[in-house]
Amino acid sequence: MDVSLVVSNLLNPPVLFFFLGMLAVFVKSDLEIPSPIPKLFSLYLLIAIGFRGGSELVKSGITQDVFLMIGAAILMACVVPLYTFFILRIKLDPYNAAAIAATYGSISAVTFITAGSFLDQVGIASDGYMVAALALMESPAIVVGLILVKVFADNQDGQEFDWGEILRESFFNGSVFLLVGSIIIGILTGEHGEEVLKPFTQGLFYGALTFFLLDMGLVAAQRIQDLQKAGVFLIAFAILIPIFNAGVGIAIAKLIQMPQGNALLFAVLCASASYIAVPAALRLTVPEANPSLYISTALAVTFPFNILVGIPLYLYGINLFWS
Amino acid sequence: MDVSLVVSNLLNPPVLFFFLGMLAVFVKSDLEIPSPIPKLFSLYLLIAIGFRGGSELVKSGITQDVFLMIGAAILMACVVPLYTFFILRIKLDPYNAAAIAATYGSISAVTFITAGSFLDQVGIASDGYMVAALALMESPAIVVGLILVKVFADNQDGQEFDWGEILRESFFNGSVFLLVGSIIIGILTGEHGEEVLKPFTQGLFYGALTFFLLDMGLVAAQRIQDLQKAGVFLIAFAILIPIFNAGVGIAIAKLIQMPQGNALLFAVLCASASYIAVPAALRLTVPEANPSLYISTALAVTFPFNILVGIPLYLYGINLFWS
Amino acid sequence: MDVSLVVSNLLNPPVLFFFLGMLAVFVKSDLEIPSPIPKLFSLYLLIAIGFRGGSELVKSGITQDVFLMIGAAILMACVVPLYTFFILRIKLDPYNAAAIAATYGSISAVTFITAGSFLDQVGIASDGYMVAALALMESPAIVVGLILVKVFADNQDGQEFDWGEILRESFFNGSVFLLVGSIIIGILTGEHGEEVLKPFTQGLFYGALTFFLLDMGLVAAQRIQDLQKAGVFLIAFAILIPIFNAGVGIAIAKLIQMPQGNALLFAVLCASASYIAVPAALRLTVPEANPSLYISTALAVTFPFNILVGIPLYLYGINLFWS
Amino acid sequence: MEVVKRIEIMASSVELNKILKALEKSGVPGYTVIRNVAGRSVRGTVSDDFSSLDNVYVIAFCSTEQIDTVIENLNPILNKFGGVCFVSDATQMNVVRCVGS
Amino acid sequence: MEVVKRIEIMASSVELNKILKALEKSGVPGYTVIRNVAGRSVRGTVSDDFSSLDNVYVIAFCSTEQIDTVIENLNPILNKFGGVCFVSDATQMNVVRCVGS
Amino acid sequence: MEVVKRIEIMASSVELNKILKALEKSGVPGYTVIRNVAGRSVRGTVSDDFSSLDNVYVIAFCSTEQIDTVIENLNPILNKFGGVCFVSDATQMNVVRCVGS
Ligand SMILES: Nc1ncnc2c1ncn2[C@@H]1O[C@H](COP(=O)(O)O)[C@@H](O)[C@H]1O
Ligand SMILES: Nc1ncnc2c1ncn2[C@@H]1O[C@H](COP(=O)(O)O)[C@@H](O)[C@H]1O
Ligand SMILES: Nc1ncnc2c1ncn2[C@@H]1O[C@H](COP(=O)(O)O)[C@@H](O)[C@H]1O
Ligand code: NA
Ligand code: NA
Ligand code: NA
Repeated sequence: MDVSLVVSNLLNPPVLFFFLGMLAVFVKSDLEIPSPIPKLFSLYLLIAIGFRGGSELVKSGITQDVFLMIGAAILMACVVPLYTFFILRIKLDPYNAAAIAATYGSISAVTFITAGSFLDQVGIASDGYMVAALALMESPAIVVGLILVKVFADNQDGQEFDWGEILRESFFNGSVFLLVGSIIIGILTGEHGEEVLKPFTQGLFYGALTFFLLDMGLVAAQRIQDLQKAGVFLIAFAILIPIFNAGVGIAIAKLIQMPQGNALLFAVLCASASYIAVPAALRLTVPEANPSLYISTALAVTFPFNILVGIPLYLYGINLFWS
Repeated sequence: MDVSLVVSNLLNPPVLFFFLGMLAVFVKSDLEIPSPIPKLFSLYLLIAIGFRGGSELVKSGITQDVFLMIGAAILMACVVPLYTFFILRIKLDPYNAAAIAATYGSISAVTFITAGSFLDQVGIASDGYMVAALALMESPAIVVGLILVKVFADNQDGQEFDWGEILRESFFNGSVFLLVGSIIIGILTGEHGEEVLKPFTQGLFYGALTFFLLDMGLVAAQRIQDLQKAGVFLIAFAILIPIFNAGVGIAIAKLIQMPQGNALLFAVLCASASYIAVPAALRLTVPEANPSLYISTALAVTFPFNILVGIPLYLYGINLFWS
Repeated sequence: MDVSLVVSNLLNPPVLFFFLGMLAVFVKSDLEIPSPIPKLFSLYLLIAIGFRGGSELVKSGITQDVFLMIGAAILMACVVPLYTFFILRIKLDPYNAAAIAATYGSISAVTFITAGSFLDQVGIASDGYMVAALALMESPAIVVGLILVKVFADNQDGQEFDWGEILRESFFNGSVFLLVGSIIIGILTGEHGEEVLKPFTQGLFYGALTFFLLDMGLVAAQRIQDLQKAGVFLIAFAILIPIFNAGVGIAIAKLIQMPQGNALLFAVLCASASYIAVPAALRLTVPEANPSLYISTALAVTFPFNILVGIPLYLYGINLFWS
Repeated sequence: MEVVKRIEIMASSVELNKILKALEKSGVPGYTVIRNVAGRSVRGTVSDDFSSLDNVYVIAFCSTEQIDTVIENLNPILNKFGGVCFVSDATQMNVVRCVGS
Repeated sequence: MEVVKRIEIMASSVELNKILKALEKSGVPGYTVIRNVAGRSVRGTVSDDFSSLDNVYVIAFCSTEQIDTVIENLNPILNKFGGVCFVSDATQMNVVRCVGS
Repeated sequence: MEVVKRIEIMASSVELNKILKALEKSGVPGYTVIRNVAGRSVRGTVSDDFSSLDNVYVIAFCSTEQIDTVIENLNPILNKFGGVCFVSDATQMNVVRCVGS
């Protein structure tokens, strides 16, 4: 694997600040980013990425490429939780298996954004419309996960899901709603809107990402102690499945002839797992599953793995295939 | 009415984010902007608008136009609560009538700022010194409102107002103080200061407005359920009085020959109602009035009405008169 | 003393906002900047100043000048608490004397940043690597202060310090850790990193400083009432010792031939006292000392004194010596 | 001074809506909600890092007669989604409000 | 362990200064203030949207003798501006502080 | 409904780690932490301006048997670094959790 890719990835300020955050926890520094500051930056990132994606969707138009990409995105969001569920059933009860499967079927916006900043760094272009895949891949996995629970868990108390609530939690949760809303506003306001918000959505972008990754480093490192409960099986899962999912994503990307930059973003979406929106929805809909399992694997293993190793690794794979 | 004006207003990102916030509440999304993030943006907007206003006041100097504008502003701030009080007395007791009258006599800084961004959008110039009117129109209505209470409410418990406290609440409340302070600092530091703070006060301006309006949308929509208590009379009041006040403002603006951009800003100040500073002061000084009446009319009816319909409507009126 | 220097310093927006904050407390305005907004800006300032310092250290390289400067910084950080301790012992018990000595041996990052903005204003260059002195001077004074307690206080309960905890509190406390981390990241990512974060770390810099000083004004003014407890001796100390320390700093700067801009920054580091990191560490390590003494002198006397009078005064002294 | 019961609930913030609905259904005359609290139970630390998963602390004072209904309504929620509930005694200061209502 | 009274006050944040002054006038040995709490009473929800209108939650422990004075001083404020006050029993852990004072 | 003890601690936030360790050592089944509280004791106002120096408010419910151990473990901390601790009576609602653990 090309060492220069790893180095390029590492010498990105946001990624280094992620490390710094982890280090702060390991050396027991009292550094902290009190809430709701991280929430401010996560709202900002969703607005900025959505709005820019919308503006660029207007420029590119809804071409055949966009359609193919959207199809691929929805396919992967539905299929990933299915096969991961059966892998997880080897060791876990249906509730926890379905919850973790949903987590890995969904995506992490910050991993996506970090991959975008990595592409900037190494000078590979990508299309703004890829943000549509980000928006489309967040929710379906929750619904698939719940169907898995319904089918495979013996419903002791004979309770029915409140599907209205579930669909609302899946498709109208804060992050999905804000991201989709920002995309639409980006489309509606077009070039003029882009102009007006440029210093905000573009100027501050890497700064906000830096701040947010610093906090993610703190949080991920704090979660590491939860990994004892997860055990070796889950930790291996949390590293190997992203690589596998990225591989499937890359194969599909090759099939529908995505350009390399887009292929990396798509692979990263497949490889990443949700640690905000999906866990919040699962707490309410699958209370039988243990949150520390699905949050700590997604946050303390898969997220750092993707940020530090996964992104350059997937690009290395793409470079091999595409050349 | 010119459709293109309405469309221009709507296709402004901040206005669309206001809508998005309202929509989030209607579809029961869990999107929220936790406090004190909205407070951060409201402090920012006051500093930025005040500071820019001060810088531009230095450039324009205190001309006769500025003097006339200031006179008009103070006049409207004192007269509006008087006539609205008597209209409100048709249905309400003196306490609530005076409180609502004070709310409508005062102004909403965010409505003013949104009108400014609308003028940018449609390419009409306005003078930075109009921010002085913003600063001067916030407080007098509170004092007028309290005088109305004193004169018209039978003071059962024979208590006296603590006028020291009232004047402090009116003229030194956080928003007035910060706005006036920023104007003065803008004047004192002049061009050099403007240069130094430019990326902050100008670059981020629309972004902060966007964020703040998103939150305002959430809050306004949450307040809509309070409107039941307000009843049809108050809801009609909250739409018709702004139009009437804007009309009076436009007439005065024509009289003293304000340019069109300034006239719109002045009309918007007359039409808008306070939902932060004045309610806070009224809670302490007229505790007999029901906060949900004066807050929800100002916030859930008048504010959205002005943002969505009022601003282009008033400009349409101005265009008619001025041409 | 050159009046134009004082005026230049005063007409700096951040300094004027500090005044505005103090004024808000004096006129009993309800203006407040709710936590954790000030924390957001203090984290930002540490990241921005550290990152820029690191980028510039790469450009300048570790020259002999840098080495001399670092030596001078560590020397002053160790010596200042020693002599101030004996001065303070005239009136105070060993615990309070050591705590205050540690406070004055350490530094205030915001005073340093304000001095930097003053140099910008008057057009005098300074080297980015001076931020290394900032980072190095924060911690040693805490350790020196604790050694003073150990040697001079009769240890009634025969307890031993937990040196592990003390060193962690000193060298890994949040501000030191983030500042040093940001410097290192600045060094590692070099020019590319600087480019990417420029709109964030440079564009927003003065705005964030403005906001933070507004809050500092509020806080400092609130602390003024604590000064009664401090008494005349401590208040005189809090004004005279900074001047003396700055004098020593200027002499050393002259000796090692620092350029004027760097000399001012160094003098300001010597003159300033810590009101965040050191007090937090002292609360745990010298609980016998009274926090309101060491916080209020550093925050309500020395900080405003340096911001308003000290910075131009020290530059005046430097101009005398260097010309 | 009237004798009342003090109900304290600590739970994950995702349950807040359900808890408040249960309280309202039980007819409690009011409640106070503190957000962003951190906590730990035998079941593990809930850190206050991600606002969607932190805890809330709800306090409600109600009459002694209402307490059984309240517990009945809260029980299924806390059983299903986690959280704890404690009850203690208090007296209420009589207030004759003149404030707008 | 000393027997004390626990006073809890929930009210609009605009009243905070008045409440604290009343507590200090009554000679309570200390108090704790939690800001930014949301709440609801029969009189309507106070959402935590605008910091100038949200609620505060004040806790003060005082001696049993002081409680009447405290209530006397709080009464006019809560009557006029709204808010509720509850009293309960507690015991205080004896602390002999060495901390700087 | 089980009889339990309610422990409330108000102290400077720098002590939080030590307090929580003492609680865990004493075997309390859980605790809740509210940060960013302001407070005042006879020793002076602690304003909530600098997050490193503001107060925390910790609530823990434990069994009546544990209370002595808890106080024993808290005593040296509060004596050295300041802070107050109050104990009162409460009953716990029985919860049979199905939630993931
Ligand atoms: N004994 C206790 N005392 C105080 N708070 C508790 C106690 N047990 C649980 N909690 C709080 O309730 C939350 C949820 O508890 P659980 O559902 O048991 O995880 C915890 O995170 C704590 O904040
Ligand atoms: N029974 C209650 N239990 C807990 N909190 C209450 C209760 N009643 C009122 N409150 C709190 O006190 C605030 C003010 O009450 P009020 O003045 O009655 O509107 C409410 O917003 C609640 O936060
Ligand atoms: N009597 C009291 N009632 C409520 N809170 C108190 C009381 N005494 C002290 N506190 C809280 O405990 C904190 C620390 O107390 P101290 O260590 O005595 O300064 C204070 O800042 C208050 O928040
Ligand atoms: Na995925
Ligand atoms: Na008005
Ligand atoms: Na110093």
